[in-house]
Amino acid sequence: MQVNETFTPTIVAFCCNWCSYAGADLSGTNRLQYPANVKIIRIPCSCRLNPMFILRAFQRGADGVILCGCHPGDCHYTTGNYYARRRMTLLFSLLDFMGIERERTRVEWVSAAEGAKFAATMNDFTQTITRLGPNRRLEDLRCKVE
Amino acid sequence: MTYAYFPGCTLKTKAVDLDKWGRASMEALGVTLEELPQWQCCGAVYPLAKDEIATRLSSVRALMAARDQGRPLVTLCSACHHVIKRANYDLAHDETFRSRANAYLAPQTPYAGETQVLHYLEVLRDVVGFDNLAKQVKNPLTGVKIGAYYGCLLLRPSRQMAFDDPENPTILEDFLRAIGAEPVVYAQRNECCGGYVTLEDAGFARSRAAAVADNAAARGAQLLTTACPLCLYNLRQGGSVRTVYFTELLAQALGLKEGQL
Amino acid sequence: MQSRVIEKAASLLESGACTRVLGWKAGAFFYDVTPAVFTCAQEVREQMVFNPFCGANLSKYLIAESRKEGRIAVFLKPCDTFSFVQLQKEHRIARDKVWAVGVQCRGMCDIDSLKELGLKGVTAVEEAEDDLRVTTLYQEKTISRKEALSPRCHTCKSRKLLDCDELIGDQGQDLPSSRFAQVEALEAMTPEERFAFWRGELSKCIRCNACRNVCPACSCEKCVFDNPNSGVQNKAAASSFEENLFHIIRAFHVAGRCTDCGECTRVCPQHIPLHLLNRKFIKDMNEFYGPYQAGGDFDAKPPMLAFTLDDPEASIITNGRDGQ
Amino acid sequence: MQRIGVFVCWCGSNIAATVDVETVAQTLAKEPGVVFSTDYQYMCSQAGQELIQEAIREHRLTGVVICSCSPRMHEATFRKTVEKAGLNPYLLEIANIREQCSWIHKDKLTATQKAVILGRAAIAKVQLNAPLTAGKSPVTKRALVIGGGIAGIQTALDIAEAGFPVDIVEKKPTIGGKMTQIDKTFPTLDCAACILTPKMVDASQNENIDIISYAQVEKVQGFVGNFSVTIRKKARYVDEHKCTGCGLCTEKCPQKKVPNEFNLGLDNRRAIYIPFAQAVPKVATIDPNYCAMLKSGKCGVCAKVCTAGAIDYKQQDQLITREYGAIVVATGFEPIQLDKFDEFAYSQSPDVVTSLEFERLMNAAGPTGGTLLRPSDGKHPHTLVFVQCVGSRCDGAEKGKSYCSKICCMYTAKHAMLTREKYPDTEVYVFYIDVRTPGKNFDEFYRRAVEEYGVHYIKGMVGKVTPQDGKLKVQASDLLGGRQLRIDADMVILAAAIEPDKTARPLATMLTASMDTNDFFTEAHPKLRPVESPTAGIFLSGACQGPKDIPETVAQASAAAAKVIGLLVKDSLTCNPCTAKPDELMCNGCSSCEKVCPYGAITYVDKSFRGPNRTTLIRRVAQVNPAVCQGCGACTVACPSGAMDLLGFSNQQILAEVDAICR
Amino acid sequence: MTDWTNRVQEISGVNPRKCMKCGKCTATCPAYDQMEYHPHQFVDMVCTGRVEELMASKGIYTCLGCFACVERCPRSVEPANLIEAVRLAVIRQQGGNHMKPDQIPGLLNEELPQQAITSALRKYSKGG
Repeated sequence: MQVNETFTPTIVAFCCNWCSYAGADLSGTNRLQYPANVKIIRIPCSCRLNPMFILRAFQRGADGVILCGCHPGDCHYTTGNYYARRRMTLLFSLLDFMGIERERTRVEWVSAAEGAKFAATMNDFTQTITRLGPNRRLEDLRCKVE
Repeated sequence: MTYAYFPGCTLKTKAVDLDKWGRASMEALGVTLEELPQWQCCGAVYPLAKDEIATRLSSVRALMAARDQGRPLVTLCSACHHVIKRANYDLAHDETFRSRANAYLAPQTPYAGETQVLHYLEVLRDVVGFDNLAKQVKNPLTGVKIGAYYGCLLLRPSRQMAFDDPENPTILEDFLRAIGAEPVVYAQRNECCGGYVTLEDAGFARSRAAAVADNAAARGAQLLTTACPLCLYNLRQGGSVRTVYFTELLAQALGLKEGQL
Repeated sequence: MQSRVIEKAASLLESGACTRVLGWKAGAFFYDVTPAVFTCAQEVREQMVFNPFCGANLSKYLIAESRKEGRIAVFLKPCDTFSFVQLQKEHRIARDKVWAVGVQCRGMCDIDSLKELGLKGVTAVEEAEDDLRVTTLYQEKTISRKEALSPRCHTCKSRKLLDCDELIGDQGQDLPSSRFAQVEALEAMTPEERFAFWRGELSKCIRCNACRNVCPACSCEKCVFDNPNSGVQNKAAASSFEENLFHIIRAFHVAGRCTDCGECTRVCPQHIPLHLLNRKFIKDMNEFYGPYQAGGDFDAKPPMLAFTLDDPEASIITNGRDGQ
Repeated sequence: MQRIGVFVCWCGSNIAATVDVETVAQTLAKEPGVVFSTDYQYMCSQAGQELIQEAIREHRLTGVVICSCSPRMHEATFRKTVEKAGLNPYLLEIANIREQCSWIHKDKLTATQKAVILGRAAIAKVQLNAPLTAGKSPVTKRALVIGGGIAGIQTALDIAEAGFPVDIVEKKPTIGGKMTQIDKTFPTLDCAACILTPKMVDASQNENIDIISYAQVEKVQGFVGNFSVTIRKKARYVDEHKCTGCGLCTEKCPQKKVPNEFNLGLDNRRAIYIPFAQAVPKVATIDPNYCAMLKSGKCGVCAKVCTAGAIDYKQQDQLITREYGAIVVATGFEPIQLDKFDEFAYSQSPDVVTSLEFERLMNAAGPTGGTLLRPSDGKHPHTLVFVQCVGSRCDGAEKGKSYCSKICCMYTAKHAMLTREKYPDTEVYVFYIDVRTPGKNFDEFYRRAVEEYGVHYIKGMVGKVTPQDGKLKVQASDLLGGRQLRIDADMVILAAAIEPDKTARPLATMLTASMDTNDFFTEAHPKLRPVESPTAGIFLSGACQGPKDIPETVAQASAAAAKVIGLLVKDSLTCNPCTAKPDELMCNGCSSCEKVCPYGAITYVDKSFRGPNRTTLIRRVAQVNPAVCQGCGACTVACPSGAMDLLGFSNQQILAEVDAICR
Repeated sequence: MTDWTNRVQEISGVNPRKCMKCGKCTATCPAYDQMEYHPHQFVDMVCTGRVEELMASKGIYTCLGCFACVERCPRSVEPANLIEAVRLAVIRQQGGNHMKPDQIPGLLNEELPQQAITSALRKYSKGG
């Protein structure tokens, strides 16, 4: 794959309100930089993430989607992230089965105390997506919005 | 199971006893040590400088050779073990070193620290098993109080060596128990013997060895045992307690070596 | 078999045990069998069929039918009974309004399979033990039943008839099935090959919704794709639609509920092997979370509605030759 | 048609230095539906809030977007602001352009562009916001305190004093915690038992307090105001109500070789025991690991000597389930294991002890009756070496704890001082890295140890302890003196780092309360909400939140009690209105949602619907109890038909955000 | 002019700023008496840019390489790596070798293992 120097990917990060969104706030409080390509959408819990949202993001031009939630065992709602883990594991496996680059989607557990991990994760994910180049495979041929 | 064996230069000359009885004992215990063909000196000291590549390469060659044979690499001399284990750790963890070592040696398959590096004692513990060893002892060293001398190189830095608890190691004591002896635990067992400084300042090295031996003697040790030729040399030069290689004790316990303690 | 089925249906109506019978009747062509509700014995005797082309799974119709007045009798093949149980688990079928007659099945046939054997202008097919007597415009030929089977029946997972009130034919057993072979073959490809495969298949989709409409798991009161509040409402009427999204979401919605009956692929006018998406989910769930058969019993918890503390992370996925 | 107002905050220079706030306001003004857009220095200030309220009234706004700091910071503030201006508080969205934009980017153009996109997403979402009204849920007027140390006791006493019933669950047979093992307390040197035991008695006699000792929390369900907790009360094989605490059994029990945990194994107790004389409750407990009767059915001495007939070998664990409105965590600390620090020879010599062991060796009720004697030979020690920071302030988890354990400097000064006071013939060395004594009368205390008691404080560290010839050969550095010291010591005392109790981690999981990487409970805000956990209804007391000395622990314990009282006096709580809501017309009644709901908020009813041709259909449909639903959204994804949606985070709202970001 | 401070940090990979000045390295050092500057001072002097003074010190040749300071440092500073880097800064210069091969024969005895000779040469000279 060619590395496109000018390619700046669009990355959507779904963050649970209690751990990862707070972790993202903490990386801000600590002034830890990560690329501006990453835009965060706050959801109450990782289990709120409907696969529809991920697919829609890709349809609309996202190049990578990442879900961040509380570490297993630490979900504010006790069990939400366990369901999210199953759902995403299966969904990502299906996407992979359909030949869509596995690295475009990711799940990462980030606690409210892990500002540094949040920034590091976003830096790494952005690098990965930049290397992969623009998303082509998850765009539906027949609904390209020009 | 057959292991690739890296003896090292000292074991071919001054430390023949370490090597000879080590091989004989493993054979008796049903483990085959096959000497790595055309091994080169490990380099004797692990270069701490991040920018030194060449001095680590002979270790890398040995590691690659073992990888190509599909065998774990076993060492006996503490210094060789230290150098090879750390070089292997660097290959697995230091990307710069890995790429440069691979670029220099240009192996058919790039090497990234896959070889398992084992010390002879680890093979005794994890492959043979001390329980099993105890069963095969013919001449138990009953009643002999022996101080295990670990020195520095097997244990430290523990992050890389991952050999035993660096401050409270037990592998040699467990070994001594397995061959029927009574281990003596003493605090100086993991302090330096004087090392290579013995060449330039023999007096200082002797004082270090004396501190070790005195502490062992005060705790009741009649005999010291070690896995390192340089430790043995220093302890014999400066220490007040007789010192032997642990493989000699092993061979004696297995009935392979005549001798008295 | 056909006569036993028809007799049973007629007698259930005649005795008053049921007010309606859900079965099959022939369509425009003899192989074009469709589900039908019969209300009197005469209708049954005149129109009802049970032949090797009765592939349609009748369970789904029970959702609506069991809500109506009176009891309805239904004829279910083994794979249909899995859907029957699954729908009951989801509280969709009023069991007491249903008289379930299990019909043992030796695999259903497919007109396309016959065509592939070079038989053109088929006018009739008659069962004879392990053979089929095929009449065409040009000839009469006896072929092995096996050759004419619908592709899904080659990998039949079970001949068990679950939760039936009575059986026609013997109770069957689970069968050793190689139903994941095709999934595995795809997994073994490179991501590029897989992508090419699916783009090729899904780009044929005309969004006719046949897969959705036939699927016993796709039995929502109102489908999410028809729901204007879902944000993904049906785009079929528009010039563009989201074929990836539609099929992925559909597969996801039936994950853990799909019994692997294969109706989706059977009815697809474009011959897209849609069941492979569902099977991939089934295979993954079996591997990641332990074996599970949707509709296999009344008690097991569906994997999508359960978890364990040490479930694998999403990062474990490595199909075939991809990875680094 | 929506009329949306956009308010871009400068946050002084926090946002304005990196984000061109004026451009953001101007750009967002052109978004569809936006009728007003402005920027201001501090939106959260009084003037800023008035600006918003005025705009709402003047422009008849139907939705408000504030581009400012994290919604976790000021969402509640701004909701009140818009509510006062007559707008439903849930018609507000916040675009986080500080923590997630200005603070993480340096390039002004990039940050400004991103701020615009975040603003757009918020505008897209607010277009779809619906007015929401919060419901009410009742409050159970009873509190649970987990942990019966000084923190738990103080919290319980204060809550009980306010008139609310409170239960203390303590895992040991007695309450009192670590403080019972401490000899004297700094900086006043009054005896710990003298100030603690009266509080223990107060707790046991208070009508509002129920002490459940030898018990552990097993299961927690529910939410703030409505917790249901299952407590396992372990079998102590003694009937608590019958036992008089006479202690005869503990003298007659033939099993004498049980390490006494109260004295940290420095002496032995019997298999049936009362931990110490002032234990509360003062009842005996049988240790099933050592009792011959329980292990082999042969003995029964205690039952024979017990005149009260309290011994019950058949006693079983008991499960108690109770309802609580609030839960206080007071699980305290433990000193770390010292196996990683054997350069100090802790495993090699009994004369190397931890500071807590030293407390017992100095205590009149301890194994030596209060006379300081060397554990190895019972002789009087002459030279004592104290080592500070053992396992504290380390780099990374493999070395030790990264934090300062906070209490060691003061207790070491106390130990050194007491040793010199009682035994003037001793030489006492304290090796320190830094002496940290912030606290009232603390530094004065430490200076007295040096100046009046002649304790040798040496800036440096001990590198190696070698037991030899009856002495502990201590090799250490004296950094200010520029020497390597070699001291022949009689005892070495290690100030081991402290860590949270091991039971805290599983408890945090049960409570869904968050913890930091060191397993200390996290507070809701490090400065402004120090005694509350981020999980509503869970409060923190004492060292479970971070290292603390006794005065601080008691202060925090009372603070936690005040917060609990503030909660329990309310008759009902305002619920989160962002709850799940099923669309009955689409619901299949399949029970998928119910199976993933952690709160049991979903039930099913059979409902009549109009069918075709004037028929009536009865269908099973889901119903959500908004007082119980916490709004996680698990059900919304489990629902195959998409009938279940989440108010405030609806499918359409999130998709609108996605579209705005990706466009 | 060589920037020895940076050079030494590069060679060693050590960040001397991690040091909290507890002195445990110095406390544990078996070669303390042989050294002019002690391990904690090494770290401090690299921090404050006094590397040339260290390069002139004989103490850099007496470090035994026993790694006690590395193992026991609570802050993972690795003083031994710094000492080696300072020594290398010296011996990598023209004529900087501390020990030359022709000195060796005079230091030998019958029992001395060659491991000691190789080690010393590696430690003391760039030839190795």
